Formats: sequence, structure tokens, C-alpha cells
Amino acid sequence: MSAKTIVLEVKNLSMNFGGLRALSDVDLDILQGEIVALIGPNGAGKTTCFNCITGIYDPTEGDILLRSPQGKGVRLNGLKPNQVTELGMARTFQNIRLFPSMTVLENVMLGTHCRTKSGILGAILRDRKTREEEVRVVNKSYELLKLVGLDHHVNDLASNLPYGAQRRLEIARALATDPFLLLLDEPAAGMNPNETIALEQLVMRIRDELDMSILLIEHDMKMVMSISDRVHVLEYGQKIAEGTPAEVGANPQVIKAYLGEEAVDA
Amino acid sequence: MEYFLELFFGGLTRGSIYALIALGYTMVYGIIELINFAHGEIYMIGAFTGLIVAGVLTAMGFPALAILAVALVVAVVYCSAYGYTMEKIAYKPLRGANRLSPLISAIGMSIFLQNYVLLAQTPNFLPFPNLIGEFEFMEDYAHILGSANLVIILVTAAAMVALTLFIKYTRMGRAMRATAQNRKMAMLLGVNVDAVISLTFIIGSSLAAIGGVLIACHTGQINITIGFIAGIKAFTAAVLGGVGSIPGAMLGALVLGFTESFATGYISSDYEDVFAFGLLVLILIFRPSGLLGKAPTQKV
Amino acid sequence: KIGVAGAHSGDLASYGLPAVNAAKLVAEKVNAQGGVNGMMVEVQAEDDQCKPEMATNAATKLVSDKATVIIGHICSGATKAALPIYKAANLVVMSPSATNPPLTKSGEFPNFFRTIATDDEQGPALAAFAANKLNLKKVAIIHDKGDYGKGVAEFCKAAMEKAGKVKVVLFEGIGADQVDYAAVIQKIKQAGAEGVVYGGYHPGASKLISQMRKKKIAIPFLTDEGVQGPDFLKLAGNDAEGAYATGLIDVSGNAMYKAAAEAHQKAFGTAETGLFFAQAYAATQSLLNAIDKAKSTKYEDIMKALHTETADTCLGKIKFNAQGDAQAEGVGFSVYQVKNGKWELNK
Amino acid sequence: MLELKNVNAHYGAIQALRDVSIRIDQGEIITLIGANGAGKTTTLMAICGIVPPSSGTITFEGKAIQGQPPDRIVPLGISQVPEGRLIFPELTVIENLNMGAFLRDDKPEIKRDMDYIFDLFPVLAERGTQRGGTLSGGEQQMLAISRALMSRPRLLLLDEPSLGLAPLVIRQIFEIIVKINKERGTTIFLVEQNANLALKTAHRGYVMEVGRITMSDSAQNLLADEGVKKAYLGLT
Amino acid sequence: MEGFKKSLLACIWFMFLTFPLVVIRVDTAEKTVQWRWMHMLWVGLGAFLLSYVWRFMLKRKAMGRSATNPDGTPVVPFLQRLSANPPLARSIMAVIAIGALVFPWLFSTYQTNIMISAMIYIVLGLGLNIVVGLSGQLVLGYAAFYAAGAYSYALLNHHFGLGFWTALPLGAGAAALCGIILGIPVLRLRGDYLAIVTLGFGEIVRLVLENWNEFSMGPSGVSGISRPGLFSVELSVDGATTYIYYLMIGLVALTIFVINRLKNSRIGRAWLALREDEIACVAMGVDRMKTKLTAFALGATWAGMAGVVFAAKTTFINPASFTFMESAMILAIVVLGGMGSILGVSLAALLILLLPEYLRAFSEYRMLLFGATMVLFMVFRPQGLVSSERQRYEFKETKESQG
Ligand SMILES: Nc1ncnc2c1ncn2[C@@H]1O[C@H](COP(=O)(O)OP(=O)(O)OP(=O)(O)O)[C@@H](O)[C@H]1O
Ligand SMILES: Nc1ncnc2c1ncn2[C@@H]1O[C@H](COP(=O)(O)OP(=O)(O)OP(=O)(O)O)[C@@H](O)[C@H]1O
Ligand SMILES: [Mg+2]
Ligand SMILES: [Mg+2]
Repeated sequence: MSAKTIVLEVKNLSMNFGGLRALSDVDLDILQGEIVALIGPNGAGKTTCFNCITGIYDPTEGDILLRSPQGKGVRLNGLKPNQVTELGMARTFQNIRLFPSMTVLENVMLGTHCRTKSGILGAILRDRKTREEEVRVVNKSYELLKLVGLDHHVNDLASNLPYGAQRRLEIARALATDPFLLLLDEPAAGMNPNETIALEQLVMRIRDELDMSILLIEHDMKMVMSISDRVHVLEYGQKIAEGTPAEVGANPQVIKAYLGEEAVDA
Repeated sequence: MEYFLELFFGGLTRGSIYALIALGYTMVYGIIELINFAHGEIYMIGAFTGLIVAGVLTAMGFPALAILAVALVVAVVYCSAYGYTMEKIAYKPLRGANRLSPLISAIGMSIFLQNYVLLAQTPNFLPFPNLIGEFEFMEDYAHILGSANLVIILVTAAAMVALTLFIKYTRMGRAMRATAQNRKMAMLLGVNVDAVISLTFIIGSSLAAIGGVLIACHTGQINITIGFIAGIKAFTAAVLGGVGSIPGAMLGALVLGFTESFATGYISSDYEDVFAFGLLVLILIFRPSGLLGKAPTQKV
Repeated sequence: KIGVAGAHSGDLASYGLPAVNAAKLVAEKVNAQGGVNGMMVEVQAEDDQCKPEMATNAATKLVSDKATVIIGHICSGATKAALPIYKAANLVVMSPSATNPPLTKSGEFPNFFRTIATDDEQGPALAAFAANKLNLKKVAIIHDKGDYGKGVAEFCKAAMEKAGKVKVVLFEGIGADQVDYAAVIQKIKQAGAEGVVYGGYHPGASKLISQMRKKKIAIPFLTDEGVQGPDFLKLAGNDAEGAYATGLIDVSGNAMYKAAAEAHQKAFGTAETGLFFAQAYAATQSLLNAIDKAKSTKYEDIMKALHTETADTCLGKIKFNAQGDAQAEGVGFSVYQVKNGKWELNK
Repeated sequence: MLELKNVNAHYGAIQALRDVSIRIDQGEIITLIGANGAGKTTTLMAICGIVPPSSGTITFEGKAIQGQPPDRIVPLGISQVPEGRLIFPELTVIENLNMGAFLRDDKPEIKRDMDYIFDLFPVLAERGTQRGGTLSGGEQQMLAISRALMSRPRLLLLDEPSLGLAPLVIRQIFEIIVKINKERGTTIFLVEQNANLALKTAHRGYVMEVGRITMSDSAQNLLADEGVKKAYLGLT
Repeated sequence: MEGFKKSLLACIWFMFLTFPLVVIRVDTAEKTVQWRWMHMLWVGLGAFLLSYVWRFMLKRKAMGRSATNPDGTPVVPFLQRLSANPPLARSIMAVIAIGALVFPWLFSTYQTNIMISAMIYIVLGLGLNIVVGLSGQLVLGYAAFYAAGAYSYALLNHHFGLGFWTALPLGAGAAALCGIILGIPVLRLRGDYLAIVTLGFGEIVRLVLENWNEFSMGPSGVSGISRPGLFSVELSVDGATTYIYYLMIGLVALTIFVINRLKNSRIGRAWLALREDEIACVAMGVDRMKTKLTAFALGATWAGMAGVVFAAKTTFINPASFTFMESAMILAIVVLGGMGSILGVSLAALLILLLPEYLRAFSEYRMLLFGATMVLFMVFRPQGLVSSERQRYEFKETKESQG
């Protein structure tokens, strides 16, 4: 993995909600195979940044460029979320958004939607191609569930899972879309320290085994510090710092705005 | 110009009639997100109650104005009671169920109430006495605006203002808004949610009762089916204005009334309902939450 | 066995129930005299709520239950839907109230008869009356968008245009369930109409005339047989005064009708026989008469008897023409006017 | 002050609480920790009457409150910051706060409490007329806590107040919890995933597993307990 | 004792409630008043007794939620158990199939006719189920698609003498087109706004059919529509009825087959996901527009086919058959059946259609009872007859043992 390509490049991103400027002139880049953390106080605009990148919001200004590891670059502005996903970027949500009355496996299977083709006729006739595709989808989904450790829950309804498991299911669902860039919005929220450690390991495995780049929003500093290669810090919609975890952790502005004085040991 | 004015007031009357019913619709929708198809039936029951009161009092020889007052009061009392009971029987046990279940329950309730009145009274059309005598000062304008129309317009406007103030400034009004947005949290803050919902039905039904009596005075006849079409139109009006919004219901109803009136006047009444519904579709395509409705704030 | 089909429930029940009563009364009377050809007459009522799909169900039910002849249906639409079933089953059908012209005139249903005059006689009658008696030059024709009302209105319009004496300045449909007619009334005024012809039923007619009178528009109001009845007077009250309507020829003078009304009084506690009672009564009478004369309940025999024999009924002596329409002194229209809260024959 | 005795609760066929007994004394900060789905939220909902217990007793200041509707329980002086915040999305921040004072009539005092809150959380003052639904996650949590304080509760129930908050804010919030407890004497019942911080703040703690209370001790003892360490503190 | 007090209260309350409407009857023209005190007595008595039943049922419903067998496993309702037990289900299905096949030979044409209507409603219910139950779009104007199908056949037959079999795909196509036309503009709408727009659309279609004489023959409708012929053999009414009956059985079977397959396919999952959470669904790469439109078009197609058969069966149609009430009834079928469940929807269609037909015995009370049944059914079984079950991936087990 030498000569790392930039998979995502965000330039001068700004987003206004009515009079409120939630993001102003944010620059962001992620290299192939990196784990980048995006941190900042509540309301700094992290989630908004995700929403702009994934096409849920249409940014007021700025450019978003996605470049696949194969080197194909696409400007994302103005694309619909499903188009963005098709290009190879997937996300999870801060407030879990599963399909509650579908089973765990079906949730993951839905993720494969944009990578499969069978249509209505195929579904009705169930020809060989459709059947094969279906088997592929089921197997792949099952593998992903195994990866996140939910293989004992395949037939449970998503809504019946415990909170932490739901977060992991969201990750599996996102992975099912075959992304090369994964966006995680506070994956450790609501998890106890033990679960958080397991999650850290999961994220690392995803990066290593699936060869993925990851952009992560997280408030759990222990997690951020231990797994990210680089950290970007937002405050009031502006980037105030960028660097390795150690650099950022020592940055007085970041300490003042976000971490607080005795942050690092908390 | 005169023709335009005449059509204008025709539209205003129609709009006010729709508004009076639409207000009740929109309130109930606002709080439990239920399209209460039986609301039109409450309106119909209001008209029938009014007729019965009028019949009894006429037989006893009361003057028209007194009859109107008593009829309104009794209709309000009874419609409130029906609204309250209906909520307890058909909707309350369904809280927390699938959103469509209460809708079907409401359709069932509508069929039930219609046939209940049919059996208890009659399937025929009945004449409704005009309890609102012609005002003298209106004499010269009678060709534009009848006094019953004037009363309807004024009452509707008053009802809207009163309701808006009530919801905005009273404690119960605040409780209603809170309940509408998050029932569980409202409970956690000490709001008696059951009472709030009951009250909503009572207020909505009272408005329907007033509407029933006044509109019957205007049309001069009632029958068990009047609730259905009025209900559909009123609901259309409520959605047009932004369902859940009180000024919206009023505005939507007026827009609907004017559309129908002018479409009839300048084009043809053959298609007046087509124009009404066509307008609805158009407006919702360009303003998906209705004229005054707020787009739901969805933070992802 | 006589099948009686029509609207027996729902909001149109008041049109259908009198026919059931009539059939029952005739049956009682005939049975008391020993029946027809020695057979007792039995009445089976089936409800169709005036809905076509219900009508086909009712019709198949009657066919399955082996009815000999059918009285009904009440509404033209329902009749249209049901007739093919009866035709295929070789059953004679006689409606006391379905006035839609093509039912007989299209020749499609030789098995269909009726004891009521058709809509296409009503429209021209109204047109002639407006032109010759009232001397109107411009009229507005309004209808309720329904099958019946629109039909009458269209026949009237056609007749006026053909005669050329009256100009139709406005021809529009209004919803009978609409709360307010202000706009269309303004339009009538704007068009300068000297009279209004309304095709439809009494609820719409009374609403329209009341609101017109309230707006101080006092031009003549002509309407059809669907309105001409006590209900219109009740609903419109004083506003009904002076309105004209075509109506079925009054048979209350007929001795047989008087007896029927008396029997009705005895059986149902009121002399108010209801709509189409006389027609249904006469229909039952003519059917039984035909069976009696044919001495058979076979389709061909009854058909033949109906076309050749004359029956003595409460509508007078009835004979059916080749198409199946009744010819009798009591079948047809005359024009009535409201005077002092009563319909009076306008001579 | 509050006592739960052998409380059981069900969601349909699922039993969420099994013989839960908890005691909270006046002026204490008590914490309840446990894994996901242990039944912590259910315990709080049972206290407030949203999920009526199927058996057992709950007494608040000597009064049995189990089986009563929430609108009878809440006015006794209990207030909850629920899981998921449950902000009224269409109401502005100020209206949300006013809803917190729903049961109160003393206008000037409400005003004072409002100022007090804006003092605690200046962001909220800034966003006073913004609709609640558009606030960021952390802002919503602050609003939820503030809304609960607006009713001047004697017992404050907090369900995972640190969820989704920046480290600085978490510390602030725990400081505020202690402050409210000290200054106003408000008794606090704290449900937390962040067991470490919760136990450092609280006087006593309970541990819950699959609907049962499995441990109860002083906060220090729990912090030192090997089992607790292993299960909840993530220290190996 | 407590119960007695409650019932007494209910009794008094309902006597009060029904007092003016049930007891008094006035005639304002004649100025007469009629008092019917006996009715009050009946109401009171009825309310008293029914309130016992009501409370009993509510208690049972509450109990039912936590009902467990002695061994602690939750009680599984019979119908659910049925679907979990393929051999049993298969044998029951076989019995039903045989019953359905011999039906016309055992019963009169009348009964067969009713069964045809019921099956038309099954198809309509299942078709609407695609839109409402699976993809979660509340449509209140479904009758418009039904009308599109019926009128396609009626008019094509009337003007060009087109036969049934030619018209069937054309009618389906016309309805699907309507579905897409309606679908495109309303894609932006959600929930009840969508509902009201579709209601408006349904009314527009009906009103146009009613007023546009030149096109649709207006309120008098189209009559003399030919019944389907069997290889150009003219059939008698009985014969045609039987024929249509079998045709409908085929159509129902086809519908069930297709929907069953769609339900657990890639498209079906996308529909479900769209219903559950639109934003998440789109973010997972599902094209909202395409998915919604397929649901609309497919749902409409089935309505169109049902419409063609309906026109062929009654041989006469007019706009009165396609009112809002019709749409509401079809929706009721979907909800009563349990959204998304094929078995449930079929049962509910039979119930909704056969109930009024067999309630004829209660003559004037039947619509009252019908309305009450709808309410009670929803109150005591809000999830519908059969709650829809998700496909379990059985072959997982083998996978697990392998891996
Ligand atoms: N749809 C919206 N409409 C209006 N304002 C919005 C909207 N979405 C976000 N905002 C505002 O934009 C700002 C940034 O919000 P965002 O959710 O991105 O914060 P965040 O960094 O994710 O915070 P947290 O860590 O608390 O989740 C907030 O002040 C919020 O109120
Ligand atoms: N509305 C509900 N319906 C059915 N089961 C529920 C419901 N709410 C909670 N449960 C179940 O009850 C159990 C206890 O849930 P509860 O929410 O009280 O746990 P918790 O300790 O608060 O967990 P968390 O840390 O995730 O908030 C869980 O198994 C959960 O699945
Ligand atoms: Mg965020
Ligand atoms: Mg919880």
C-alpha cells in the first residue's frame, strides 16, 4: 500500500441552514487505508459534514471529490445519496436507523441492493441468474454478520437487538454496499468501555481485512486516540486543527474547545 | 365586477363552511395523526340533534332565535359526548398500534354512525328550519350574501381566532402541542395525555356541532349522508392548508371555496370538484406540506 | 313466485320498499281469491341498493331461487346490469320505475317491460311547457350529474333546440350533495335566463330553489318527476310555491288504486303508499294477469300474453307495445304546479 | 425517599425487570449501571409510571405510587431526562424549557430558573428560538437536562446523560449534576454506560444484569470490585 | 361489584348519548314530536350487557399479549403456527384448493357469483398490499386504477369489439400507466399527504368518467359488455359465470404466486426498507424513485386486471362502482388482513365481501353491524388477522454447521 491515493477530498465545504452557518470552508482529505477521526464539540458540524458528503444535504458551497482506489475520480456535489453509495462510500447514522421490522440478515441484504441487478421479472420467474445472485447475497451478508459478531442473530428482528448490537449491524449493513470508504458517526455511543474496546478491534479489522478507508466521528477520546491515523477538529463549523492524535491532543485550542483540561486521562 | 363579487362571496361562504369542519379535522390530526373519517359523521349528528331540538321547541312555540341558541348548545353537548365516546371506544385502545389500524377503525365508525342515525331517524331528507332570520340591514345585499352565510363566516373566523389563542397561550394548549409532538415525553412532564386527547376530540366535535346546525340552516335540509362529502371536502381543505395547522385549515378551506366558486362561475360547475382536487394535487406537489404546514424537521 | 328486486336498504330505500309492499298486497289479494291458476303467489324481495354489482348478485340469487317473474329493478343502472342475467334465464322482468329509454327502445331486452313512461317523454314535455305555456325565451338547464337527471336534462335540451322557440343559455351539472349553490345561481342570473329547468331528484331541487329564492331570483322553476312528490314540498317549504314539475298521471281517482291504498292502510298503518307504489301494483297485476291468461308459467307463454292481453290494473287498462312499454291512460306525464303547498294539476 | 421493592415489569411477553429492589435516600446520588438491555431504562420508566410494574411496590416519600398514571407521579417532584432525549422537535428551545415547567405557575421563579439554566448552558441561550429538532445531539442532551430541571424536581432521574457528548461537556454535565445535588439538595438517580465516571460521581451504586439487581454497594467499593472492573470499566 | 358499577355507568351514559336521536323523532313541517321511550330501555339494557363483553374482551386482549404456555413459551396463534408448519399448511391448502375447484358444481350460480366478487377483492387487496403493505405508501384512491382497468375493457369492447383476452393486458397496462402518472408527482409526498393526494386523484378519475359523456358515456355507464368467450363459443350466463370463476381462481393463484415471490426478492426488500426508513434506505443505495414507481405500477396493474374481470362479469359498469368508499374498503381489506400478509389479506377480502352478503338476514341492521365489526376487529386485533411474518433463512443452519 505504497503511494497512497487520496480517496476523499473535501474543499471549502460550507453549509447554511437558513441563517445558521453550520459549516464554513472546511477542507478534509482521507488517504487510502487510513482511519481519520473527525472530532469537535457538540454542534460543531460533524454530522452535517457527513450529510453533505453522502448527498443527504446539498452543500451551499465547496467541492467533494471521491476517488476510487482504482483512480477514478467523481465530483459528488448534487448527487443523490443512492448514487453516492453506488460510487463506493457508505455510512452509519448517529441515531441508529435500521429497518426495525426486517430481520438482521435482511437488513444486511438490503445493503447489497446497489450491487445487484435482478429485477421484477427475475424475482417472479426466479431464473438461474436470480437464484445465484440471491445465494451470493445471502452468503455475503452472512459473512459480514460473522465479521461483526452477529451471526447468531440472523433471523431476529433488528428492533429486538440490544443497542450495541444494533450499532454493529449498521456497520455490517454499510459494508454490504461494497464501499471503499466507510463513514461512521459515533459508533461507540451508548457502549460501555468493554464494548468500545471490541468495537475498536472491529474497526481495525475492517480496515485491514477489507482494505478500507474510514472516516470516523467519535466523542470517546480513548477510541479516537488509539485507532486513528489522523484527526481533524471542527469547532463552530470551522476546522481548528489537524494532525496525528498526539499533536491534536496537545493542541491548546483543542483542549480549550473540546477536551477540557484533564482530558487525556479521562 | 358585480358578478365577480357575487362569486367571491359565494366562495367565501363555501370556504367558511368547509373551514368550520376542517378545524376539527386538523386538530384531531395534529394531535394523534389520525384522519378521523368519522368527523363528518359527528357534524351530521350535530345537524340532526339541532333538528330534533328545533322540532321539539317549535312544537312548544319558542321564538326562532331562542331555538337557535338552545339547538347550538344541545348539539355542542351531544357532539362532544359522541366525540369523546368515539375516541374512547374506537381509537384509544389502538394507541401504539400500527398507524393504519385507527384509520380503518375510523372508517368503520363512520359507517356505523351513519347507519345508526339511519335506523334511529330516517334515511330520507328532512327539512331543516331556517333559524337564522333575515337581518334587516342585509336586505339590500341579500342577492350577494344571505344572513346565514354571514353568521357562518363570522363564527368560523371567531372559532379560528379563539382556537389559535387557546393553543398558543393556555396551558392546555401547550399541553396539546407537546402531546402532538411526543406523547411519551409529554407524559413524563406531567401532562395528562388522555385528558388532552379527549379534550381535542371534544373541541373538534363542538366545532362540528356548530357547523352542523349553522350549515343546516343555510342548506335547509339534512340527511344521513351529508357528513361524508362534507368530511372529505373539509379534510381536503385541512391538508391543503397544512394538516395540523389551524390557520392552515382556514386558509385551505377558503382557497378550496374560492376555487370551486370561480371555477363554476367562469368555467363550468360540471368539473368543480375536479378543479378542487386538481388544485390540491398541484399545491401539494409544489408545497408538499400544504400551504402553511411546516416541513417536518428531520435531522439525520 | 314473484321476485321483487330493488333498493331496500341504504339511502334509496324509499324508492324500493313501496314496490315490495305493492307486490305483497297484490299477492295477498290474489291468494285470498284462490291464487293464479290454482297456484299461490309468493313474494321474494332482494336488495340491490341500486348498485349494479349488487344487482347482478340479487339477480343471480332470484334466478337460482327459481322466481317465475321479476318486478324490478328500481334504478335504471341496476336494471341494466341485471337484465342480461334474466334474459339468459328466460325470465320476464317488469320494472315500475326504471325510466331509462334504451332499456326497452334498444330492443336488446325483449323480456323487459315497464309500467312507467320513459325519460325521453319527460324532457320534451318540459320543453313544450316552457315554450308554449310559460312563453320563455331563454332558459337555464341544470342537472344533478346523475344518470336520471342528466338524461332528462339532455332530452329537454334536445327538444328545445329542435323546436327552436327557447334558447338554452346555460347547461350545467351541479353536485346534489354540494352545500352551496351560490356560484351557479349567479351564473344563471348572469346568463339572463328567464326560467330554470332542473333534472334530478328532490333534495337537489329543493336546495337549488330555496337558495335561488333567498337570492331573490323569482324566475319560474321547472323540474321532473323525480322531484314531484310530497318530499319536495316538505324540504323546500314556502320556496316551493309556484314551481312546476312533470309528474306521473294522477291515479288516485282510480277505484282499484283506492282499494289498494286502503289495503295498504290496513297492512302498514298508513295510506301514504310511497313512490312507484301504483306502478309496482299495476306491474304485479299485469304479470299475474298474463300468467292467468296464458295458463302457464312458461316464458314464451307469458311473453305472448303480455303482448296480446289487456290487464285491468290500478293504472287503468294496460297493454304493452312491442318494445315492452306500457300503454295505458295512467301511464304518462302531466305537468303539476305547487299551489298553497300542494301539487296541483296544471291544466 | 424512593423505594422499589420486588418490582417486576413486562413488555408483552418479555419480562424486563425481575424482582428489582432499589432504595434511594434524600440527597443521595445513586447510580445504576449495567450492560445494554439490562433493564435500566425500564426501571426509570416504571418509576414514572410509563411502564406500570406488573407486581411489586414503589414508594415515593412514603406514598405508594406504583400503578398510578404519570400525571399523578410527576407532580410529586420526580422528573426524568429520558433516553434518546425526546426533545419536542417543532418547539423552540425556549418553548421546550417552558414545557419543563408545565406544572408550575410561578412566572417570576420560572424566569429565574431559565436564567440559571442559560448560565449553566450558554449554548441554549444562543439557540433560544431555534427549533429543538434541529439541534445537534449534544445540544439536545443539554436541553433535555435543562427541561427536566425546569420543573424543580426533588428527584431527578437521568438516563445516560453522557450519551453522544463531547468530553468537555460530559465533565460539565457531571459537575452540574453534583452541583444541583449540593446546591438544591436534589436527589439524583443516574443511569449510565460510562460506569467509571458514574461511580466516581455517585455515593452508592447498583449493578443490573438481565433485569436483576446483582450488586449494590458504595460507589468506591464497586469501583474497586474486580468483577465490576472486568465487566464494565474496560480495564484489563 | 366493580364491574357492575362500570356497566351501570356505561348504561346511563349510552342512554344519555342516544337520547335525542333514538328517542325523539320530529316533523318540523307538521310540528309534531314523537317520543319513543321504549328504545331508551333497549339501549340501556344493551349497553349494560355489552359493556361486560367489552371489558372481558379487553382483558383477554391484554392477557393475550403476555400469554404463555405452561412450559413458558409464548402461545403462537393458530394461523402463525400454520405458516410455520409446511406439511400441515400444505394439506390444508390442498383441501381449500379442491374445495375452490368444485365450488361451482356444488353451489348455485348466485353463490358462485359472490365468490367471483370475493376473489376480485382478493386480487384488489393483494394488489393494494404491494403499495400499502409492502412499500408503505398510503393510497386512498386505489379504485381509480380499478376503474382504469374496467373502463379500458368496457370502452375497447364497446367501440372496437375487442375481446376479453386482448383487453386484459391492455387494461392492466392502462392501469399501470395511471399508477406511474400518479406516482411521479407524488413521490415527494409522505404519509398522509400522499394519502390525500391519491384520494383526490381517485375522485378526479371518477368525476371525469362521470362528466365526460363523449368519452365514457357519463353516469349512465357502459352496458352490454361481452363476457369472456371460450374459444369463440358463446356461453350461457351460468356457463360464463363458471368460466369467470375459474378464470378468477387462476388470477388469484397467479397474484399470490407473484406477490409471494416479490415479497422476498431484492425488490421486495427494497420496498420494505423504504417503508421502514426512507433516508437510511436511500443512503444504502436504493433508488427511491424507481422503487416507489415499481410499487405503484405493479399495484395498479393488479387493480387493472381485476377491473377488466369486473367489467366482464357485470357486463355493465358506471362510475358509481369506483367511489372513495370502494378504495376505503380495499384498504380495509389490507389492514384487516394484516399488512403484508398474503393469507391475511385473502381472508379479509372474503370477510369484507361475504359479511355484508350473508348479513342480508339482518336486513336494515347489516351495515350497522358491518361498521361495528370493522371497529371491533381493529380494536381487538389491531395487527390484523395474520401478522406478517418475515422469511427465515433456513439454509443458514446448514451453513452454520458447515462453517
Ligand atoms: N436540518 C437542520 N436544520 C437546521 N439546523 C441544523 C440542521 N442540521 C444541523 N443543524 C445545525 O447545525 C449545527 C451542526 O450540527 P451537527 O449535527 O452537524 O453537529 P455535530 O457536530 O454532529 O454535533 P454532535 O456531536 O452533538 O452530534 C448544529 O448547530 C445544528 O443545530
Ligand atoms: N418497547 C419495548 N418493547 C419490547 N421490549 C422492550 C421494549 N423496550 C425495551 N424492551 C426490552 O426490555 C429489555 C430491557 O430494556 P431497557 O431499555 O430497559 O434496557 P437498558 O438497560 O436501558 O439498555 P440500554 O443500555 O440499551 O439503554 C431489553 O431486553 C429490551 O429489548
Ligand atoms: Mg453529530
Ligand atoms: Mg436504556
